Amino acid sequence: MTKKSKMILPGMTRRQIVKAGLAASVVAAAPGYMRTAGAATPIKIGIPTVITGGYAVLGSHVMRTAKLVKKMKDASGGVLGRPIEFLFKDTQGKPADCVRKCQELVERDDCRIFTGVVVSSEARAIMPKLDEWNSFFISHGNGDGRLTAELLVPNFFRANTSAPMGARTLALFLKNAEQNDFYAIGSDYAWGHSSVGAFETQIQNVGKNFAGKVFAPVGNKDYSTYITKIMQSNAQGCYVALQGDEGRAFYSQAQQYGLASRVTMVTEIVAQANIRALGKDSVGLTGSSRYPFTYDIPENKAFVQRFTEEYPGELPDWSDGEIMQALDILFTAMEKADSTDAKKIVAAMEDLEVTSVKGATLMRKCDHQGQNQGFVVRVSESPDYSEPIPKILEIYKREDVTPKCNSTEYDT
Amino acid sequence: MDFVGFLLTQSLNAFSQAAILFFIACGLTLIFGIMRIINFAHGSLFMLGAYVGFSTAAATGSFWLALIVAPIVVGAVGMAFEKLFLSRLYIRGDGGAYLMVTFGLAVIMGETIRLIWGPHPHGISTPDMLRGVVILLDQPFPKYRLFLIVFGLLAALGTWQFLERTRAGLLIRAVSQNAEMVQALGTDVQMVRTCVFGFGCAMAALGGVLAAPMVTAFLGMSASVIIDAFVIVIIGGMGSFLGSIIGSLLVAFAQVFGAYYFPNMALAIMYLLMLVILVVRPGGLLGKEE
Amino acid sequence: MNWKTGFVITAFVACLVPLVSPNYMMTVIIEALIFGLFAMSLDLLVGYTRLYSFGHVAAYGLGAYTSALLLLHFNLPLPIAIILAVAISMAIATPIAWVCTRTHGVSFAMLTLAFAQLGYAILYGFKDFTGGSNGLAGIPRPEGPFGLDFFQSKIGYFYMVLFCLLGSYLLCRALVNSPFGAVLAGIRENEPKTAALGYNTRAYKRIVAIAAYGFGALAGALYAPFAGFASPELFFWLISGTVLIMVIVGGSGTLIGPIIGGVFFLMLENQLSEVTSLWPLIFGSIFIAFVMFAPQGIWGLLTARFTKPPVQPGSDRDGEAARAHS
Amino acid sequence: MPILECTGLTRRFGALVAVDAVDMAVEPGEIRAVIGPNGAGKSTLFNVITGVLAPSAGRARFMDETITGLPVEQVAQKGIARTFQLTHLFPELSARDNARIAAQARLPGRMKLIGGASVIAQSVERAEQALDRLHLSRFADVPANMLSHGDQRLLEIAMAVAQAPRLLMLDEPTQGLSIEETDRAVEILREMLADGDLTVILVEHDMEVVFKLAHRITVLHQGRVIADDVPEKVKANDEVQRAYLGGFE
Repeated sequence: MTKKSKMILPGMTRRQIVKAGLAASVVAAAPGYMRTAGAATPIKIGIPTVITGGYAVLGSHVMRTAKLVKKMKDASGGVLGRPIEFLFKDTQGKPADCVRKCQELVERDDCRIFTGVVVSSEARAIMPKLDEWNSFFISHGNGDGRLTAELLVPNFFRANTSAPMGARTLALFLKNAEQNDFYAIGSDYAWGHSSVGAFETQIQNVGKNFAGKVFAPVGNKDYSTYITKIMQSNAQGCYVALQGDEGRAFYSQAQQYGLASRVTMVTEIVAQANIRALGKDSVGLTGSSRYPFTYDIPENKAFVQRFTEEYPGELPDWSDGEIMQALDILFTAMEKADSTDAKKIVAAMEDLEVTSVKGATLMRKCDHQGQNQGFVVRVSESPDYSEPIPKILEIYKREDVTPKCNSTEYDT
Repeated sequence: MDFVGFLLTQSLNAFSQAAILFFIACGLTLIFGIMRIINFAHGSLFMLGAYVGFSTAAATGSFWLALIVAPIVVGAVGMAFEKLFLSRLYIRGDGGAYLMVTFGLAVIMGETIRLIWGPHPHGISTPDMLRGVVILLDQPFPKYRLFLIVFGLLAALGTWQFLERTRAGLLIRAVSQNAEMVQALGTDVQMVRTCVFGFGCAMAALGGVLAAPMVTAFLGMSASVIIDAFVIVIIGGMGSFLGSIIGSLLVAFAQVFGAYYFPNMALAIMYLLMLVILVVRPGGLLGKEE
Repeated sequence: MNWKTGFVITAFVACLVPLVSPNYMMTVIIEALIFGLFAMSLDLLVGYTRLYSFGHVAAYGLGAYTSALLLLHFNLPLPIAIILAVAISMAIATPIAWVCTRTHGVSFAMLTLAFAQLGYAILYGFKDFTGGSNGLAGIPRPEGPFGLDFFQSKIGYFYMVLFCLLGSYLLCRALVNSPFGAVLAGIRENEPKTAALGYNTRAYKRIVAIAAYGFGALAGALYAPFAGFASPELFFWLISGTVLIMVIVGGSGTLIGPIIGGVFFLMLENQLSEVTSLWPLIFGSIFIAFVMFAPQGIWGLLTARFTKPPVQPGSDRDGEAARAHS
Repeated sequence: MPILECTGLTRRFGALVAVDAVDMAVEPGEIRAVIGPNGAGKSTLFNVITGVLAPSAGRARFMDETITGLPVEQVAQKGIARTFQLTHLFPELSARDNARIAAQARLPGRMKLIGGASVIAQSVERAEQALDRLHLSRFADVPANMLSHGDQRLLEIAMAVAQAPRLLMLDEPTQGLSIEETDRAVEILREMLADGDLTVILVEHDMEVVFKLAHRITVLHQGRVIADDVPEKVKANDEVQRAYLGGFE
């Protein structure tokens, strides 16, 4: 009988079934051989990041800088006198994969320190598990304000500038701007809502008028309707919380509409990857920057120089700077705790102040949020670089930029 | 802005979006018409088009050259793939096989692009003559989008006339009606299939190049576009060329006006539209139920 | 009925897995089993009724979100929550099945896709309820009933999943070998004829669709509490495509094949992505290789040398047999 | 009283009247042939009676129940089994399974989701009897699409028989068969019908076949009944002669 004709009255031999049983057990066992062995002595740091898929660009920044950091640290005697081993795992930006990879890192490699998570829903998925895993997770780029407010868990710290902080920085910057009415467009996910929400309150705090807001679906590609809405609002300013692909799409199309000539746009994150892709169209773009590589302090200069030596033709993006700072803070805390144990690191990191590529940052005890300075930059052309670069317009004090403890709110 | 001006701008927005969607959808539907396969890789070919276009523009500095080179390259890739794999599957004629092969191709293509061009996005800047806006009812509207509308219109008319008037077009329609018959009449159906597949891929590539100045070329662009293309082809009717035009317009208008009036349900509207149409006409507007 | 012996042996072997496999493997193994169950549920439609569903992810996501919401808001005992989730999902699936089964072929595929995408869109529409793109995190695994709590440990959860998988397999097997299943085969082969014989084919299609949703929902309902979260990715249309591939790669219309396909590929992806970032290339190539060289699928390959070639009609009519073929 | 009674049954396709006010009464146990030149409306009549097509006018009563307007499957459930002009089978299933699905169609447990072993056993038994009656037992395990055309025609009849119908409607059972195949098929059919437990309506334009099998003949011409009588009378009927160009040599 053919396969199909068998379907009604399948008569299967014992041997077939046994075969299936064997097959199943083989499948179960096989990966054992493939497993990548990890040395015992080095300090293992898990980097479950996006290697393949849509967000790969952000993952690639994390990896290149992490590799650079390893070189530099190992050269200078490592951490706690031990070499560093980064374990890069591909999560494809999917929470499901992120949780699984972390679980494996914990159980197989006994690796209990994580950073480099790209997507905020990934961060959300693993945070509730940190305690069970007795693991430590320091965010280098997850923006959702609530991660250090209502969603905070003990073994989590955030080194980077959060969405509300970015919005706050811009609000402070716009305080004395001539524009009075502001509209806001954000991406329809956690980070976008967090940013726009914060901007809405902040801009009103500084005595401006908030003209309205709109959220574009994740992965939206045609922004014409939203541009129309912005123009209809008759606001003189527009706050843009769109990242990566969405940000580029918006700015390309806004440029085609000549939107900039009618509305002053300020953006949540100025990213070098976008500047490069947009080319000369990006010139004049103003916004807050989580990390402008042009920040002129010795710690940063050294990093940028080392970085450009290592990766000729590349410039550090915001995520390069943020992962760099996150790792600096992590290592300092380890040295201070003289341990790699999660609990000890947490204790050591509370109220720890570290001066890294973004200047002095204080890891607040009360809500584990890193107090970062706020940078406002404008994209400009420069004789020293082949592509436009962010020129720093203003730097705001970390106390003014960081929200109240366990909150996304500010006093004034 | 006054309501008329608003309607005009929004409609033009929709038309320009429809133009890009059409380039992907018409290839998809023609391919389905001829070989009864749903080409999962179509989005990746669209993406490949954008990247090839970028490289061409970067090398020559000419957007227009990119518009010519990308379709040729991608069309060739498509034809090669059809010859190498799909052509061996027709005798089997089971949908699953096509699904897997094209799905596999989509995965491979996405990865190959990442390896060749890297994970970073690449922009194609709007050609200078298409920069800036024209004022319609004192609303600014981008020249580039007007260009898209015109270009899309010409492409649609051209393809339609080609299918209706030319002998080759007649042949294509004949094959989609009854391949065996055409074969029996001594025409090389396999050749027709290869060409149509290549043509479909070339159209997708065109769409990719045209989209690049508005969204830049990036790794995620395939997944976001293929699903829209599916919806369009289904709404219009699988295999119906005119259907793909109507579908593109419907979807574009649904998205543009939906996003305006129901921003929270922007995603859902397109699928609601698709549901309603499928429930009323299971074969799509101009299609016959398979 | 020697398949029973085989089943027992396989089940026994499976029960030993936690003893032989290192603990860190269990996570991926459990997820693989869940995915295998999901793939098998689709096989009811694809393999036995030749209804290609392009939106089967809806079943998975529905199960995951319902169980997640039940556990988060009502703190029900885990088994109860899962059973309820399946029931609710099937209830929701009923009207969907009713609409989709009016059609067949490509139209069916696309209608299912439309419903799945609608679900995906709705997740974003009702953020307060579904958490939008954040999804729902911190899903508990409350103990009970009768103080049962073995499933709170990972090994325990493995056995619960295994139990569900084996149980579902037996149910599905009984279903496709029942008189009902025979009619499904009829519909698969020639629907008009089946109707002409006196069967109300739509009713049968409706029932099998709801059943497929039920088993798919079970897979989702098992996943959410295990991972501890549910996010829109569980509703993403690409998963529908992937699971369809798993069914075909495993060998559609065999139930066992799709299970193997699902388990095999989830583990393969996980392990490959460990060793190389080129894994998607290898993955895609495997798909194509299977279509080209092993259309019968994994299970087909495994069993090929055991199944006898079809009995040929008497030699006197071989010519006609050939003609009947062409 | 007649088992099937058609009164004024009419089916129009636009201007064309395919079946035109057909009155026909078939008695239990009778073997009725419906003949007529191509396009006379024979198959259309079949399709109207079995619910494949809705009638434009008139009605068909079966066992004192009106069956016009019922969907196909319900007509079948009343006990009317039919074959199609173009063979309709389950190509990849074995002959046994083909017949088995047919046999199961009117068993109470046909919708059993789980188990139903007794239903299966019963239907398998019936299926094998049916195959035996049409001399197909040796092909029981052969997939239908591997059978010769002739055996495929017979298999479809076997399926109809397996349905245990009160009325069996055969649409050109010998269509497309070679002379030898036809003779063989007719032998098998005659033997099968000899038991006399079946009422049969048979569409056929091979006169040989008709006169070998039929008790009574209805002649259709351009949708209308022009004769309804025993074979000998029909043979003699001039109008039939005229309608049938060439007549019966």
